[in-house]
Amino acid sequence: MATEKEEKKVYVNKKGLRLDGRKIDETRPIKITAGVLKNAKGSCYLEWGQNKVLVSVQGPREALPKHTANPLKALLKFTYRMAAFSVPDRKNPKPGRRDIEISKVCGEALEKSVFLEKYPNSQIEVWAQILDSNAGSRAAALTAASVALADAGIPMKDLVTSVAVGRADGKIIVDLNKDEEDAPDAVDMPIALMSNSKEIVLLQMDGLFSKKEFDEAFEVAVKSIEGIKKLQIKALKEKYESKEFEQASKLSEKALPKQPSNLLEKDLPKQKVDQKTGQKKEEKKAEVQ
Amino acid sequence: MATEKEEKKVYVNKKGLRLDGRKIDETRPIKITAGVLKNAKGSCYLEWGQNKVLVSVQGPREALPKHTANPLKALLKFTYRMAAFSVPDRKNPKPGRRDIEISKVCGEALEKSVFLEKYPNSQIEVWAQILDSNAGSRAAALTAASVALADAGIPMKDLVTSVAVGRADGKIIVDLNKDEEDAPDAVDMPIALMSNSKEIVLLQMDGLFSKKEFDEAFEVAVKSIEGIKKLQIKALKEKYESKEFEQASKLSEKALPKQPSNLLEKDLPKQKVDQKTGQKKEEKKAEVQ
Amino acid sequence: MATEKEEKKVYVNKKGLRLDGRKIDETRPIKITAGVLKNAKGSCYLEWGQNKVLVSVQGPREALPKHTANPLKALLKFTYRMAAFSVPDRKNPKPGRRDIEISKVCGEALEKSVFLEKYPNSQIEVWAQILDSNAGSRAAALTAASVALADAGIPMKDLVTSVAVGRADGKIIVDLNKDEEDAPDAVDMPIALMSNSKEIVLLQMDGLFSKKEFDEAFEVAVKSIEGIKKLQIKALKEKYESKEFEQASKLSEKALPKQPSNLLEKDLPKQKVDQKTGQKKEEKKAEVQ
Amino acid sequence: MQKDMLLDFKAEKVVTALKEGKRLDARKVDEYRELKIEKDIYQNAEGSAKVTLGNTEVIAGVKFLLGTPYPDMPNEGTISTGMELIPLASPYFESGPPSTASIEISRVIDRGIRESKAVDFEKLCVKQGEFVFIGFIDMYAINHDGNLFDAGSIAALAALTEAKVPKVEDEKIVKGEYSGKLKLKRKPLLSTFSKIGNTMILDSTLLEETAAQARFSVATTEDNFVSAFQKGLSGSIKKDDVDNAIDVAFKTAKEIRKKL
Amino acid sequence: MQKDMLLDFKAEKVVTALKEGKRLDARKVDEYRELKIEKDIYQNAEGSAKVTLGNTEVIAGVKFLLGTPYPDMPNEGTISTGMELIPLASPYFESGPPSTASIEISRVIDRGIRESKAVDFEKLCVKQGEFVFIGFIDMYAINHDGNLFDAGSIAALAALTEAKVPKVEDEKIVKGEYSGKLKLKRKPLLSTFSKIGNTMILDSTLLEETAAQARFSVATTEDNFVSAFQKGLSGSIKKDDVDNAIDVAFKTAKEIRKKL
Amino acid sequence: MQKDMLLDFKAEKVVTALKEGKRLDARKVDEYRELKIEKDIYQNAEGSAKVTLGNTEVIAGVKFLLGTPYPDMPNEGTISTGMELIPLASPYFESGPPSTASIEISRVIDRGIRESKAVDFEKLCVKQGEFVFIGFIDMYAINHDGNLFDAGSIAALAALTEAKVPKVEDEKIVKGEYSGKLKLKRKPLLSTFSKIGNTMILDSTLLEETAAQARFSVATTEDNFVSAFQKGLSGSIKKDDVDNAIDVAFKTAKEIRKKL
Repeated sequence: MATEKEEKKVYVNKKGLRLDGRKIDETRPIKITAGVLKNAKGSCYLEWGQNKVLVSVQGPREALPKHTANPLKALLKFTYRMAAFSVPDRKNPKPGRRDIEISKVCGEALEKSVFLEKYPNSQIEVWAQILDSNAGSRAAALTAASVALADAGIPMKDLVTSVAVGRADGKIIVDLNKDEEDAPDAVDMPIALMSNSKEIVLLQMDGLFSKKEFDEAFEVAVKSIEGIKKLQIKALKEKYESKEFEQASKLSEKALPKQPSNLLEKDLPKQKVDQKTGQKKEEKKAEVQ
Repeated sequence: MATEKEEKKVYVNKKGLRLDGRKIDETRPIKITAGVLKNAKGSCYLEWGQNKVLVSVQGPREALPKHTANPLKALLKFTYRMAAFSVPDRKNPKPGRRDIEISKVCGEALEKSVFLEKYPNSQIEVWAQILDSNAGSRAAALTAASVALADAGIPMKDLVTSVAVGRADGKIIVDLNKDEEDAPDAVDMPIALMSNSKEIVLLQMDGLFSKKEFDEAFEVAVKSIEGIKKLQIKALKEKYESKEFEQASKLSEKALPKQPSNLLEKDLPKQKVDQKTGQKKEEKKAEVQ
Repeated sequence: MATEKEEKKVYVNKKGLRLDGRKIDETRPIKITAGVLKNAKGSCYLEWGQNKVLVSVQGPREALPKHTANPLKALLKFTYRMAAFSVPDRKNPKPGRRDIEISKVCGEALEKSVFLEKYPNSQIEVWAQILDSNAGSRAAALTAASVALADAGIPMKDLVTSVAVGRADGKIIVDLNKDEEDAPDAVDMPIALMSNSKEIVLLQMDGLFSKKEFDEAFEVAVKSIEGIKKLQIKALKEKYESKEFEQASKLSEKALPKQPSNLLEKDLPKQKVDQKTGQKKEEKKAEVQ
Repeated sequence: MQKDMLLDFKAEKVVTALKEGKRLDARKVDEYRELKIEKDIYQNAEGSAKVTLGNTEVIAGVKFLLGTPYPDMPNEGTISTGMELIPLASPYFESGPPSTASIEISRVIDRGIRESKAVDFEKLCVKQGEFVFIGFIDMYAINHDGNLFDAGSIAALAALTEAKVPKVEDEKIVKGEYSGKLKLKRKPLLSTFSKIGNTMILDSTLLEETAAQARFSVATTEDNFVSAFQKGLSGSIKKDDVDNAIDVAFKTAKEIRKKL
Repeated sequence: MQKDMLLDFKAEKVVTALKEGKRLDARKVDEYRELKIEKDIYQNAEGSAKVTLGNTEVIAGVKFLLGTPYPDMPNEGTISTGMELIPLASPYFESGPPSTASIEISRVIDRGIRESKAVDFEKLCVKQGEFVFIGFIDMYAINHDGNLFDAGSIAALAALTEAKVPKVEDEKIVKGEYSGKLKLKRKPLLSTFSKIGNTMILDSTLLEETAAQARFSVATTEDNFVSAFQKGLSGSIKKDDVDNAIDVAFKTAKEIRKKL
Repeated sequence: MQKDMLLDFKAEKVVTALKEGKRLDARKVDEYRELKIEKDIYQNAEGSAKVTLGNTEVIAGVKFLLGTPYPDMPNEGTISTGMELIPLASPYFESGPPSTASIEISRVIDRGIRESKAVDFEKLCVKQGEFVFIGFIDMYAINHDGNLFDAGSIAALAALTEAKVPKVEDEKIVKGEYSGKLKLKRKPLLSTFSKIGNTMILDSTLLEETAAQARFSVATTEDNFVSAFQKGLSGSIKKDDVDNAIDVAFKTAKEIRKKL
């Protein structure tokens, strides 16, 4: 693939800009829409750069098979699945070991944020389907899943918000894309927080990191997560205020999300838009960069 | 496989005869024997040209796993399976997608013909094992399965009878063999009827058919099915009248087929035998061409 | 693999010694230790030449799934599994047909030796993990499993003891190694006995044996099994008399093996040690050659 | 698969209304729901589409891989078609290997495309007898409100019409480069009917499907061929039903084809 | 697998009768049931046979495929043997992956053939180190009234004796053309016994098998070798039982071999 | 997987003791149990090791096979790491395909080795673009008393440090001959912590794991890098916990590395 004389890539140029023009602490554009699936109790569609993920929440309902039921709390079953066409090579539809591990750690990352003890002997099923990907799909899936859980009206302590940070060419950067993940010295570190309490609910890392680099990366991640969380809240607020929602409230018997007031206190981000990928602005979608 | 200068095959010659000497509306020789398996509630062995199929019916018995049981009627579980040596290349014993689809549509084709509501919470298992094949094995399996169900003494509204019709080299022909199925313009259309009421219980088609061709093919199929149904009835009648049956009636506790009177009213076909493949005539087997 | 001019191997030389220096009726060195696994009800570690096997016994406990339970006796579930690195080529972790067959015949070989009727609706699970191998691993697994069952305190009629006998280059020999199993005329015959009653509980054979050769081989096997059984008993006796055992008896609630008095009547083998492979003598381990 | 028990109850209303020739959503018996087709929506797919048919939504994507041809067709590539019924679309769809229902849908859509010779398999040959393209059409049910057959068929065709064929160098696919667009010889589309009582209705909702005794699908092409039939479920249909279905199918597919 | 509970009850009669040396069907303890062998019955199989042994029926077919040899045996083909226990044969056989019982039968029949060197694997070599034939012997239990081991063994051997070896051109099998018949060097046959009480009986019916504590199979060849043993079930046998079984097996197989 | 119900009950004692800073076995919170490493114990393995960590025991073995490289890394071999949780180690481990738990352990150990670039994958290239070595590291839990992550990590590394690379002739591995020992560029080791209440404890016993809300693993190298993190279970940890864990991990791994 690589010819020996290939020019060395400049991952962060003299102006501090990355291959795709982003600053080192700038995420790719993120758009979040809550409540997009009619047959799901809760749902969320999220675009994060090229990543596109659709999440459904089904339940709470009876835990099956019965012997798996926990009399003290609901099971949270998380499934991360990539569409066959969501990667450069076709993904075999049968889940692999990576899919199974990601499903496990993302499910565990969400558990503490949900009042599972409200639903003994039940299960809540979260399905995250990746439709297009370019590094960072698990952070996208987890961030969307937390919105879908809130959309399902399930009582929660806090939202879970995720991002990946890492290193390319010696620089700590946020939200690596595929090119950056392929840097010779690349490090990739997905994190998820319940940001109110700064609790870490997901933390993984691949690569060679010094303690100092980890500290720096962690700080960048925390800052970035604050911005992303505002988009999650905005998406939920938009859903709650939308006309469709109001109509649905009147007409449907379906359990509807109550306004999660503690989540919606803060205002929306007012940030400068600075992005390369041509992204349509839609009134009802939240964006960040 | 095909050399460019290969002579064009003549699928129907000037005398109106096909590659194997059949007329366009002539099926391959069919022999049906009911009640051939001692450990099955009902069974049928059917030869249809090179196709050879053996069908067993087990049950009605308790539907398993229990949560699949229907309190209003029995489940009819149909399994179509090809022996590994029944095709030119060895068939992998693991059922493929084709096997699963054929099992589904054949099972559905039989449901209406059986009084399933007589057996709530039960299942009736039909297993059709193809032992040799040469195009048309699903029609053979379905035709044999209906005889096996009758042989099992299960009350039925009518027999289900199946045949494939289609096109080769522009001509509508009945019961295509493999050579004909490989014609460049081949169309294959398996049909199954409950012929008393002319109800279509199976209809599939592959290829490019005009509406006119479909009409013509359908008419040929209906006519052909009438002949095949007589063979089904003859086989059941022979079983009922056979010495073995009488003896078995006395000795065995096994539930035996009651004479399905409505099926056996008509007399047997008295047709001219006109066939190329050297076929032994056995008194107790029904034949058609 | 074989060049045509390859020298013919001499499987038994003029002095009556085999490729590895053993006599024709001499097994490879065998070491047995009972009670090596803390989380198992019973266990055994056995080295037999290069073969190394670790066996656990779990249960008796409720038979699962429930519909498999036998109201008259416990099920004995035997699993023979080779570690991926225990063979010259890597073994695929998924059990193959050989693994399944060996598990079946070894489980059946143990059933009669255990008072299964003491534990209705229960199951006893025996797991034999092969860690290194060089021909004869099923005899090693079975011999170790019987010790592990005794170590689990499960009442038994007798121990089951196994060895393989066979032929290489026309000579009947005991306990073939891989080189000998690869002889052009090789025959391999694993046997297991309950030696008190000379009952054969396992007997398999591959190759071309005359009746006379079988008789000769059987006699060699019976003699060899007597020696191996003494090592099984010695291992159990050492476990029973060990300090760790005494302490454990006082401290642990775990059901402990009662002294199986009928098994321990005989003294330990006092045999001449004559072996090529450098084998450490450890006070607490039994050896034979 | 579990089932929504309420559906059976509501299904009776469908039957009652149809006796008076009425559908609960006021459509005519041969009327499609509103159809929306979005194309080329995913970058990693060689072609992609999202179809919204009333409340039913299906996504399709195309990938081309290199493979070896069948020995008896050394100069032909092939396609492979599959639809997954995932829990996004319905609380009654389960995780796990493909269900019988998903295999039937997949194979019927596949036959409609394959047997109409929509794709010229010889154009998918890279090097005779050695390398050919295998086109994978993967579909996902996103919201299930009935008629996944037709929604899938439209999505598959829409994704194919946009699909780019990868460039091949040194017997390997060059990532992100393409030799051109896949050319389709025909545009086969499925039209699926439910038989409820004695009425055949086009494009059923989930509720209507619950009330149906039989299902019948017809694939038609723009040059007036039918290229696939599939009768499903335990009920029966009559020759008249088929004739009527074919007529409606030609008309309907013609309209849909304009939106591709 | 479920079981016919009535069988256990009837099995007691088997035990009682045998105490007086009698079998319920009046056979001697070393007597086979009536055996019928039909050969060459399926066209798509390279060789085929149907064996009827009393009420037990087994079908076998042989197919040859091209494969690559094992690296350490570059000039040898191989065989693969399998029996499926399908619901045709018994209401207690289930659909699904091969059961433990079917794997044991398959492997015992395979060993009898393989270890007797019945098939000359070097004759199955097409091109050293590159192409060899793999002979697949697939068997199906059609009616199960005991002793599927022997019925399968006879069916497998009968199918092999008739098997034609495909013609190969350009490293591919030419469909429907053959280079000749497979030559067998030996004709190994299995003889299977049940131990009930202290008696070993040959060729058990299903009812007799239900009463058995142990099963013992011996494969013998025409040149006076035993080529496989297999003891099964939870009971035990004695050396005398084995000696007796070997004697009977030689005699029985000799008679059967005449019918092949 | 079933569970020992008594464990939950006993686990409360762990929590109570830790509130006073005490562990039931009197260890300090950052203290490892006694560690024993035996190496090169199996002949068929290219490298092997048994690790005893308190009462926890894990066995690891390495095999090298020849394979073809990934198209985009024509001159690199690879490794594949797996741990099986078998019933030897616990009455609550079951037979069957790898559990989610075993997949997580396997992948975390794999990443620690792979991402630290411990193994020079280019050294595993036999013939560019055609043949490379795939190193299989297979681990078996033999006794489970907590912290299978670290015991496995140590066993895998110990087996790798001893592993011999097979000799290759004519594109085949020569059985029993070796071209030399595998050289490791780094020696990454995992250190795993349990969070119970507000305390992070190193190297938990099974009882301590039962009481834990969260698990955190850090892989460290001798040249002061962390090469993998993995947070597990439904609880959360704080940045301080991570900082503390990294410090302890460097110290602990340094001591363990001396014993390799």
